[in-house]
Amino acid sequence: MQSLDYLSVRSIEETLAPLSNGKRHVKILSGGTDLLVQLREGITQADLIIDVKNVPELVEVTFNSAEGLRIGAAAPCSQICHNAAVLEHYPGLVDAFSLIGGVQIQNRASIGGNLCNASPAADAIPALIVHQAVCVISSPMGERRVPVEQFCTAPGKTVLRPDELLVSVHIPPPRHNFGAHYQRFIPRNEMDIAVVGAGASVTLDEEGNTFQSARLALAAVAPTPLFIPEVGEFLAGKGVSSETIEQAALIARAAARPISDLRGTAEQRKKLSAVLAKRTLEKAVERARV
Amino acid sequence: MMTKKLHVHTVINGEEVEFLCEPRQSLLEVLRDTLGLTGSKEGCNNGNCGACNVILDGSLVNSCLVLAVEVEGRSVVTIEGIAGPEGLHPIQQKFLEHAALQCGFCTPGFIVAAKALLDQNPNPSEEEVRHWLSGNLCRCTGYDKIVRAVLDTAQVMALQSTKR
Amino acid sequence: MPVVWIPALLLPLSEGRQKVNVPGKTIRQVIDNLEREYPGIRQRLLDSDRLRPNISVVVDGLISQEKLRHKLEDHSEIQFIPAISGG
Amino acid sequence: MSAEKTGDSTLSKEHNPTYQVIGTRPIRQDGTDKVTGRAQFGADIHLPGMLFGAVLRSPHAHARILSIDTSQAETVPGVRAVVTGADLADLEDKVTELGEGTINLRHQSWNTLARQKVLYYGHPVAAVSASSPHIAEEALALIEVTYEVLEPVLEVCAAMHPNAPLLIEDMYTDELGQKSEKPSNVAAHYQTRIGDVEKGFESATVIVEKEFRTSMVHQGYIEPQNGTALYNPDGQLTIWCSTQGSFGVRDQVSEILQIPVSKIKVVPMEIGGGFGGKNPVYLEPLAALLSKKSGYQPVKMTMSRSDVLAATGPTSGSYIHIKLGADSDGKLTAVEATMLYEAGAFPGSPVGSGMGVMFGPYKIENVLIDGYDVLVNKPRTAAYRAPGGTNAAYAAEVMIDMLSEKFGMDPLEFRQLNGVKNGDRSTFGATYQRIGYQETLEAARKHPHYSAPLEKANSGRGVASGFWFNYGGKSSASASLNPDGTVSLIEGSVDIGGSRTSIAMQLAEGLGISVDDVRPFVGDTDSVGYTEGTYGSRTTFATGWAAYEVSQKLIKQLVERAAKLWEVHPEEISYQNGGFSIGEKHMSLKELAGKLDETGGPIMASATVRPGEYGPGFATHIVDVEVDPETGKVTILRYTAVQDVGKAIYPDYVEGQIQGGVAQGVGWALNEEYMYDPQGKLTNTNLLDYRMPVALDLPMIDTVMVEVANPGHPYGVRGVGEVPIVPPAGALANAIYQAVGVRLNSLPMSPGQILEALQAEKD
Repeated sequence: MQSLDYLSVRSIEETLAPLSNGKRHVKILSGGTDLLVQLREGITQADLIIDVKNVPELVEVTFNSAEGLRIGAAAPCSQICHNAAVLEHYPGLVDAFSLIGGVQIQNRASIGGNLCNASPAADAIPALIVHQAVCVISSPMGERRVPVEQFCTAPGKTVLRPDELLVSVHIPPPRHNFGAHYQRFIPRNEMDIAVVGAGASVTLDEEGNTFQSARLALAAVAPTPLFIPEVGEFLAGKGVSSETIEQAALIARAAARPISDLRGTAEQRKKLSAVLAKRTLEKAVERARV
Repeated sequence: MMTKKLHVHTVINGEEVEFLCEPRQSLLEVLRDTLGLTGSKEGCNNGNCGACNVILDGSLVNSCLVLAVEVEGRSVVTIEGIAGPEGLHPIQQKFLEHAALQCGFCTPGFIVAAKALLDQNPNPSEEEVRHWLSGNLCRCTGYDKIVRAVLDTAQVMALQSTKR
Repeated sequence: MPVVWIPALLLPLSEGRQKVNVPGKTIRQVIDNLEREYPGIRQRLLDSDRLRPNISVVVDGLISQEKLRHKLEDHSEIQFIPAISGG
Repeated sequence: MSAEKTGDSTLSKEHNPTYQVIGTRPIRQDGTDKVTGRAQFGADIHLPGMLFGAVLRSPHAHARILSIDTSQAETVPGVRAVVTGADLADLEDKVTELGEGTINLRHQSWNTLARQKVLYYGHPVAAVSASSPHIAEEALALIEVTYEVLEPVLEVCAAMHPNAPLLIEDMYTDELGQKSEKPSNVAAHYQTRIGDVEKGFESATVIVEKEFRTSMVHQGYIEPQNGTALYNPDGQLTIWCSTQGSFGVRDQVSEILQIPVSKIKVVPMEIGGGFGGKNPVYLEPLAALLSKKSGYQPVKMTMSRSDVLAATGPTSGSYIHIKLGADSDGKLTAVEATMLYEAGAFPGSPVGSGMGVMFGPYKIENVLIDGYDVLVNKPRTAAYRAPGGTNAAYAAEVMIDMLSEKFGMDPLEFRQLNGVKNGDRSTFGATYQRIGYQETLEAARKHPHYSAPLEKANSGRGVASGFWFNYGGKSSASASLNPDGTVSLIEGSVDIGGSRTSIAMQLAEGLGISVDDVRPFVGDTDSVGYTEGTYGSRTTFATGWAAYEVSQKLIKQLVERAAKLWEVHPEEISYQNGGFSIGEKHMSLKELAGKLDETGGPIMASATVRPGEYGPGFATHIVDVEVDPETGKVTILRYTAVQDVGKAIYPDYVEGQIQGGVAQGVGWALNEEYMYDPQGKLTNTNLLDYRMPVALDLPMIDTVMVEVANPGHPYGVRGVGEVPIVPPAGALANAIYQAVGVRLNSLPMSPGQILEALQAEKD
């Protein structure tokens, strides 16, 4: 790893200053599970890394039924998964955050890191998309909000300007008859990057027989985690049946535009897009009904 | 080129420790090369094998993915801190009894990981043990005897705690 | 007298005979006698004065460690096979 | 055969003598150090004034080196020395037996540091020593190498094409001493011919034919290679490293650096797995060169994981074509096969042993097998557990399964019908003496696993067998009796998996004392007699035999001492279970040990052996799988491995060897593979994308140790380490076929492959 300086900060202001003065090549360090590996391999350069784990707003996970869930950008996966409110109201998020690496990685890797690393295969992002999550971004100019589905712009690229910091992610309060799920396909049973990942959320009518709305997003089938609104548009108002779900899965498959790489071929990913879309929708419906 | 070293004050295996390190040095590198705690092993240096596992403020981490400067004011437990003054920790004893090691290189990481598991979940199922240990690679044993050793440790420790 | 299985690649030298009886008290003597019968066979089996390192000689089912000096019984069976490496 | 349950493994044995120590499960003497982190592995060494070395590696798979400029690197503060190929002597083509197998010295030296050409991605080009590993790494970036990039040869069939680019321009194909007319990437052609295959196929009523491809895979030891060297101004060189064979390292370094062995001492540190991959040297000669050039200071070098994957190991990818026939009774009549093995950048693939392993368990009268050792622009292959066996047996066991299906026979019954017995001639020519293959088949058929119902949908059961030659080799040990009656044992075999104890147990059994009274120690090359490496499943067999010899020599001396004390003739004294007696008189070994001074001083004994009658090993595996037809994912539901172990000296670790071999075989079969881009760059150089099994990928692995004693060993030992990796791929392929009806003909049988096969089946 190239030589660099390290700064541990305690407030957002303290973090923004060096980001905005533009003098240094800065990287934000929370869990470091991607950053340190990339610095070592020379994929990423930095001459200053700012450790934000001691900034209270960045590590808090708070919930109230009016505003919903707020997750600090530096909060590690394990903290999110073990949060009582998340466990009770957002099992679909637990699905995703509990998949990111083994226990050792879970205890470090953060939601902000997963977003800012902007991997097409990121597990957390499709799950956040189907939960209509919004990124809260700070800069000396103030604060702006970006829906998660718009946060990543290309592999490794996001909407963040050099002077901006991802502070937190907000998820709307839980609704009635709402269910969400995320699952991925990997060759082993752990320690792999998704060949394809699929997140879905559905809201059903009181009887649980009709889709009022639905959202579906896929990982690893496009340059960025892929939100597929067509699936929701198709399902809205339709009756819940294996046929409609099959058809929705085919819409997802059609929207997927994967490449072949060392983790899977385009053809395999196309197939898996449909399979996982179907399975994750079924699970989401199951959850919406309880 | 070398940047100015930083002074870090931390607690390792219950002892206050101070050291100087470059920001780019990992906790693993400092444990092994600066502090002489070579029980933590480097198997991959990018978080995929678990041989460097340590417990940082109570949670299991790969010390290769922690910068040494990050442990300022925090507490680290390494494999050297698992056995107590009275002797081996039950997990270490069970690893021996079950022949849960062959070459022994991944063993410190597995023992630290298993300790962290049992601290958090004293009565894990086989599935839970296998899931927890999936961040640790062993190439010699096929995991069979390791999983048995961890399950047996849980039983023994449960008995001990009921006795007390 | 000892029986020698001629290595497949050397069959052209032995007029296609796979199995020949050759006198000899050691592998070296057997190879010398083979050479008399089938000129050219020795330099295919030996590298100067030793068995080629990528060949093993099997005597009565066991890979010989004495190689050329291996003492033979009257009805020993001899086979040449590619050298085996172990992991 | 009686069957006795031991833990979750079964031990089914023929009648054999009752032992006091052998067959028990003591705690290994080095165990406490290994569970507390105190054991000193190679990279744990720290010497005063120690420098750190790093290696610059080729970014190209095939290129000519036009120039290397190290001047900038040498000026970096903290850098102490830089070495390139120019610092190594150019050695002529000389094939010699080094470590295990044979090595061409010129190639060995070329692999250590590239000369003229680089032949694979990761090929060492230069090395640096510096005061910190980070400075060494920064210095590497300042070494300027200009390359003329050449077309890489990455596939074995392409490499054999007459117009293929040549890796080693002056290499000719060797056919048992005869060189080819033109240079070629084919290093050697081997052939096994028994009987008359044409007649054999004429008498066949059923003939199956199929081709198979397997990917290059790595041994995957968790400890990266490392080596530390101190070159003294007096010319004495000391090397500390993780190796399977300290004497092998001494021999190789001696040849590469042209230093007499008497000037080299190799100290084997604890080793974090080897599986064959830690027999060749990589860093040791570089560390020695750098130490000398750095003003005789110690230099430590360690590999990164990506270096390990790109430039050490691996074992051959292969192309295998088989034609196999059987007559109306289901008896195999003939086999014809072609095997192309990737050697990597330099000759030496295990195609020879692959030829022998492939149909090792079967009696076939007519055999024609051609094997080719082929260069490709990938790392030079090294031995990997039963070298060349797994891919060969995978192909063979699928063919056997196809035939047993065609005959409507139970696959184990089919194997019993065609399996080799004592006195049968093998398909590689040698005649089997006392072997236990049929016993493994019988035990497998009797095992509850084989009759258990398969409940799940898309699940299936497969079986496969495997063979390995095993090996004897040279081993030495010495022991001295302590005044308290305990014995200090020094042996030359590096301990990779409990062999200190399995060797000590044989000494203890011989002496009739407790294994706790034996302190085993692995000696360096100056403190113990020549001992070959821990490879070839030889350690417990051969070094254990040396320990047994030592025990007998000690007893002889002890009885003489007892005779002195009692003033009688040695012949009158009987020695049993660690005690001497004559009539009513009795004296324990411990008592006598306290009185050595009165009888002539200390006692020690040493022995060096080279046993020839190592018994071959056979195994039969049963596996149940579930296949997800929508994703192609294979889940292993149950696994049982049956193996003839001769005599299980230390059952805990025999089971461990079997379970570990199965796990590696499963990885090879399902997910492990080297992935190169079209330019020959290895793309999966980390343990995230080189997918070895994790704990969640495997079930418990049940073992059945069949004991058919090897008459060639005092305690009946057979090698056990290598056989268990041979059957898994075949067993899994056959289970997948039973589950979803597709026969996979390439490894790994990854989800993508299975999905494609299922699709092809549909179309």
